[in-house]
Amino acid sequence: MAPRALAATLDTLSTSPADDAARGPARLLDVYRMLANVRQLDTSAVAWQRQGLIPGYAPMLGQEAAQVGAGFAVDKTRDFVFPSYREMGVAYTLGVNMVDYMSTHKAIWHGGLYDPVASHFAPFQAVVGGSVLHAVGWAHGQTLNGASLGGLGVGLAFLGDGASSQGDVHEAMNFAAILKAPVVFFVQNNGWAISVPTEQQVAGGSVAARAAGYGMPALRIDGNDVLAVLEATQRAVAHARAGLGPVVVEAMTYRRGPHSTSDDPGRYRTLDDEKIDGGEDPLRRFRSVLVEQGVADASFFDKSDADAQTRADEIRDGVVALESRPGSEMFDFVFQESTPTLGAQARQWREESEHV
Amino acid sequence: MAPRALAATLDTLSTSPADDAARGPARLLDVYRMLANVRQLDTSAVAWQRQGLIPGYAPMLGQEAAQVGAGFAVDKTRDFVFPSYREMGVAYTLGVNMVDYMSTHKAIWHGGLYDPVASHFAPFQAVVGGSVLHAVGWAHGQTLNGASLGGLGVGLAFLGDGASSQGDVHEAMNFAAILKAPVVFFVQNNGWAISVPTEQQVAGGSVAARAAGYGMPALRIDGNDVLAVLEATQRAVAHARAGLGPVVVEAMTYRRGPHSTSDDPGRYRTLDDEKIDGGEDPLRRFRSVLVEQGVADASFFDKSDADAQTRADEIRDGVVALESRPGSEMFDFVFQESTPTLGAQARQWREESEHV
Amino acid sequence: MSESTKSATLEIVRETPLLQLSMQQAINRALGEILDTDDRALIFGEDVGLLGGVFRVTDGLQQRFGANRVFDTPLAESGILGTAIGLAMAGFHPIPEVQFDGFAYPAVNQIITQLARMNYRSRGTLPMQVTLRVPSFGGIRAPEHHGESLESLFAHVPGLKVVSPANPQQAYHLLKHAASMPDPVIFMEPKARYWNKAGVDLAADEDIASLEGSVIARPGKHATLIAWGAMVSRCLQVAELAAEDGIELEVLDLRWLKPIDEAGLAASISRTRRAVVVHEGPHTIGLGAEVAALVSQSCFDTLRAPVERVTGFDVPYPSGDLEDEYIPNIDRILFGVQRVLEYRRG
Amino acid sequence: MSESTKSATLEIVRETPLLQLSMQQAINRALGEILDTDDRALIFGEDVGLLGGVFRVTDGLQQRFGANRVFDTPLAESGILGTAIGLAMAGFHPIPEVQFDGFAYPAVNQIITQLARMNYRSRGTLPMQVTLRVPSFGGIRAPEHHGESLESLFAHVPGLKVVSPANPQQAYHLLKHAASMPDPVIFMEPKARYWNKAGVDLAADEDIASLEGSVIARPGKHATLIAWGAMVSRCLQVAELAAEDGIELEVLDLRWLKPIDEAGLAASISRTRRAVVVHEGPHTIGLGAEVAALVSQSCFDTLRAPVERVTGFDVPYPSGDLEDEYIPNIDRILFGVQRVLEYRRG
Ligand SMILES: Cc1ncc(C[n+]2csc(CCOP(=O)(O)OP(=O)(O)O)c2C)c(N)n1
Ligand SMILES: Cc1ncc(C[n+]2csc(CCOP(=O)(O)OP(=O)(O)O)c2C)c(N)n1
Ligand SMILES: [Mg+2]
Ligand SMILES: [Mg+2]
Repeated sequence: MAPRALAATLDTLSTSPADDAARGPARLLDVYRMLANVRQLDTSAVAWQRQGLIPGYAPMLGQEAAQVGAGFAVDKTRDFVFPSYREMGVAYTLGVNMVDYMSTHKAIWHGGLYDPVASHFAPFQAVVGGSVLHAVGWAHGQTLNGASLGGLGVGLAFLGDGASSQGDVHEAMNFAAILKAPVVFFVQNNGWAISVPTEQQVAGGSVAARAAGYGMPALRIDGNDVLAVLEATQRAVAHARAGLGPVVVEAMTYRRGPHSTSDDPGRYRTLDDEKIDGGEDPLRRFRSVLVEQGVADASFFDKSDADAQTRADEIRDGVVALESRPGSEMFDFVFQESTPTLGAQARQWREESEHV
Repeated sequence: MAPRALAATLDTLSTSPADDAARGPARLLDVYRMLANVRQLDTSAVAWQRQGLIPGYAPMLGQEAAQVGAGFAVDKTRDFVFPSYREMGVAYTLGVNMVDYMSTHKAIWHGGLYDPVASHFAPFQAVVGGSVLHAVGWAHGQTLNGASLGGLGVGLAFLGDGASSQGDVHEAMNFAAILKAPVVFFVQNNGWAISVPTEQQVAGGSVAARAAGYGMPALRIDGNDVLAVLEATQRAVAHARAGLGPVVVEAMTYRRGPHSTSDDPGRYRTLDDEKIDGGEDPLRRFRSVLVEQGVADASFFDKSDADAQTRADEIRDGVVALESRPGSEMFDFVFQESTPTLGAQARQWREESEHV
Repeated sequence: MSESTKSATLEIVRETPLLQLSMQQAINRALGEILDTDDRALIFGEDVGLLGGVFRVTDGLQQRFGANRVFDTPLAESGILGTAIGLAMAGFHPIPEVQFDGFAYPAVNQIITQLARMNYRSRGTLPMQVTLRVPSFGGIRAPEHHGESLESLFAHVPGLKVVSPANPQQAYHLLKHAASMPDPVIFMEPKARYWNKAGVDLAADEDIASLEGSVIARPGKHATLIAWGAMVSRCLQVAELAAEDGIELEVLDLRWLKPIDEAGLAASISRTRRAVVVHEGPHTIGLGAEVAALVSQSCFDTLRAPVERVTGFDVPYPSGDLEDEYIPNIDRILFGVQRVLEYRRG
Repeated sequence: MSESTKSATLEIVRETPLLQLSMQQAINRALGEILDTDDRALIFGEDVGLLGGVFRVTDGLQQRFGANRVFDTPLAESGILGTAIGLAMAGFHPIPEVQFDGFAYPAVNQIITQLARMNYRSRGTLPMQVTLRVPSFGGIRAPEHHGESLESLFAHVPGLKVVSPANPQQAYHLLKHAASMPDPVIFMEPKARYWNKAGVDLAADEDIASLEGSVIARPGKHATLIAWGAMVSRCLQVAELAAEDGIELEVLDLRWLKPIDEAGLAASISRTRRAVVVHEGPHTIGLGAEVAALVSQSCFDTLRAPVERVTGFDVPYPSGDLEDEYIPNIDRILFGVQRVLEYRRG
């Protein structure tokens, strides 16, 4: 499971001009701060579930580098992210309102309360592989709109190793390559789909390796090295932005926690497995880099971690304050233009349930 | 569109002991006879449609070498073929009752009247890509049964270049590779899916090239060279039979006729295109080989062609004689064990339609 | 719905000669106008480009509007629908085609879990103006899966609207209307009627209200036949025959299969007091069950006989040779009429 | 169906102590017995192996029967069903699991165009003994798509049989019965009831007839509540409450959603003369429409009020917080009962 850097057709991917800036010290500190925020919020959310504040949560412990690294490569003025259900770290990095994001885990609204259009972050979505094609369609729309100065908007589809087995993902890759759509398929290969390890899921062992079959470049990277992820995603985005077509990025990472708060990983893997397969904690790895490069010291980390705690507490307060949406919204959002049948049902619901 | 032989991972595929026998003169003559039969029946069926004897037909003109070659590689005592709707030549080669096969084109029974179990040839099936997974399941069943003397029964899934775009085909390849199921995915890449050319269909240009992504060997062959097809399919079958897992065979061929008798290819390709892209007629090619090798002469060809005509005429008589199935069969075959609702509907149908 | 009657009348009283178009031509014309007036509109699917679709419904559109606006996709229905959803998220107005009804099944996951819910999931911020054209129903002696009735499946799904035209005039106007709606609409084209010509008044669409709800295709007083798609003309034939025996059947063309025009149904049946619903799809949990349930409730006091359902049987759609045994034919509809007319309380 | 009453009675009169099992345990036990007695039986799906399924329904079975008989598949529902069909063609008896109802949609194409038609297409030579287990319905405050009601979709499809148990006793016996049938059966497990324990008589399955059709879960005379799955226990609660006011409600547990026990429905409602059908799925073209249509026809003369339908609304299944507003709750069912009891012909 040790992730190894594998650059399938790296050469075809131009280096983006942003790469150097990405490595500037200020940016590096931003990246760390975000990693700390995400780690803290993720840990907190698990605690909230234990405390009964939210009914469930899907932790992304261990995938912070993959998600934050990818998130930093997104231009949120013109790109659009199509997440699944475990992309809290991408959302955070993109600046999605995290109380509104967490509302879905509080069972308030399935898609989350945030505004996907303003956030450039599609609604939270639980059908595995379900949103990958949307990224392709959206991206093809950017091609049809024509490139503005600086290139095309890029659609980023986030999917897991498990999702790669879905027929929709194949259809998406084939459509994207045929349409030359500006899409990045960002695969977080975290070793598991609930209890099924990648070896029993991904024949051939690598999602990135499938890209060649569509004539598409791919990057397989160490998904726990946040700078490697950032750089690879930037290169992939730059490639797509330039109108050169889709790219697969497979970030090799590890789901260090349970699949969700109702999962019991002890049934299918041992703590020893987790320790060996998980490798070094991505935050600790990045901390070492920053220290080695002399960019940050203990006080910076302490401060960042404390700030992250503060932000998580603020988000917690927001989540606690979130009230159920009025039942009438069940009817309000079905259509843009409601129907007589639905109107009658809403009226009956009000009479019988709200007694009005 | 010129088909070129491309042996993706040919080396991993052992040569089957049958290869030499396949090249023995008697076998070669059998192969030609079958090509002639198939060509004649196909041409006849188009004529039947023009004469109003059958409402429609999907010609396989130009794909005779691919289908007969593949058919000759099947062991019909233990393998099982999963066709789509254009595999008349495979059916013929396997010894399926061709009147019963043609019944589906006469709109008598969707799946055909032949016995799929006895024929080792699954029912005629029109959902593009729909039967590919069945081959995988059936093949996995052979693994579960355990190899008998001589190895496993092999499932052969027949699909087109168009079908390769379906999500189901991806799921099938991934399942097969994960399960190491004894399946051969036999792709007839005939250049077209109705009006859509392969370039707009198969990103990357080759279905065989996708196999590597699943860790699966593949053979891409000249599908108009009947011996190349026979040999490649035999090798693929032998590989699967030996328990070494699935193989993709992509036979590059050309749909020389319309998609179906209601299609008008003039709308999307010119006669010149057809001439150039179609290449030399596969029957003529094989005839040259036989003549060069001194295996056959004009009288053999004349005799074979005349016999083929006789057989086609016999089949025609059979098809003419086919009567509609009684309407009661609509109800009889829904379930093995019918239901009260269905019984009541059948009774009402009899009263109102048969006036009994 | 009073508008319904009005629009039906319209066809009778107008004086300028009507354009004679087949439904296939009427739809083609409507699509051309939609592409002309709405530059966010895109048509795509299998073989809709150069070929003009296997039914020639998109004939000439790629030539006219270019391969950016009208394009062929790979052969993958889930891909077509999923791409349409993404395009709608990008602000486009996709008008995808599924080549035959039976090949909409591979797209059901995208239709139900994504297309129908995106507006809801996004709290109205990502509307799905997607007009999905599906050549539908049987009657053309086609291969398996080329003639199915998916209206029960579609119309059951919250978040979808479903409509089916019965004649070229309706096809032209309902498609333009459906395409103007900011919600996903499934437009079920009765392929058995593609080639029948009839008069079309291109200018009759000023009144949007006349495009909503059902219409009375033929007024009558002894019983109401409720139908949609290709069954409307069959019911009109039945009404013609019954009239020879002095039985005046009203034919209600439902048109919108979701939302269902409950008021229109109730209005007709409270007058005729007897109802027969006719459809091609399987009987159990067919749309006919909903119609029967609605009418049995809204006209409980006035109904003089149980609502009859003359439908396809609970069997897979049979091969061409048996299709006339499966699709409600004139005899079977007449038997249904007879049952409601002869019913006496026990 | 007289057997129904018999089996209901059985639970009351028997004397030996019953095993207390949850439905999840009862199904697990049935699966173990099926694997034990039928060596063609195979269980597969996502996470059914080592994990024992996300609901632990297959707990311990891989350990007991080995990874050839009980195995995890890649995450692809169409793949699971398509493979099941091929295995059935090879003579096996697949018992696949779809992890949650909302994830059956990707498999709909294989279910409708292949599983449901293979016996027909092959003229009975390729029977599809496939028992598809689908954890179904809502009520567990789950993420999106984890609580849906697909019975209307499944039961509409010719070639499928559909059954849903209401309690552990039924789950145990109906699953074994379904698995013994040579046709495809969709077994819809009401996940909200997985953890409720109740008495199970393992030996009560000698009489196959008692496993067919509906059962009267509680006899009554003023109106019949018709329900299935998790709604049966809710209706029993309602009946309990109504009894305090002297209203005796009969609760008919439909059990088989296809074929529907038309005779059982007619028998109950011709006695009570009033009917309320209760289900979680959306209203329009829900299974409730079929039940209402059937009853309105078969009991036309005896019905004293229109059949009421208390159902989910025509909206996408809402998030956990609103789920009690969506699923028929006791209040809404009581309103429905009130309407049928207070109805007076106008
Ligand atoms: C279509 C579909 N099938 C099944 C599920 C149930 N399910 C939820 S997450 C999951 C595993 C997903 O694995 P992967 O794609 O690797 O993502 P990860 O959970 O590792 O982030 C499964 C089976 C689902 N949500 N959608
Ligand atoms: C799922 C599905 N979608 C669409 C169709 C309509 N259709 C029938 S054949 C065909 C083209 C198939 O192309 P290919 O797989 O290359 O096979 P070929 O016809 O060339 O033999 C299409 C689109 C279908 N039968 N099934
Ligand atoms: Mg994973
Ligand atoms: Mg082809």
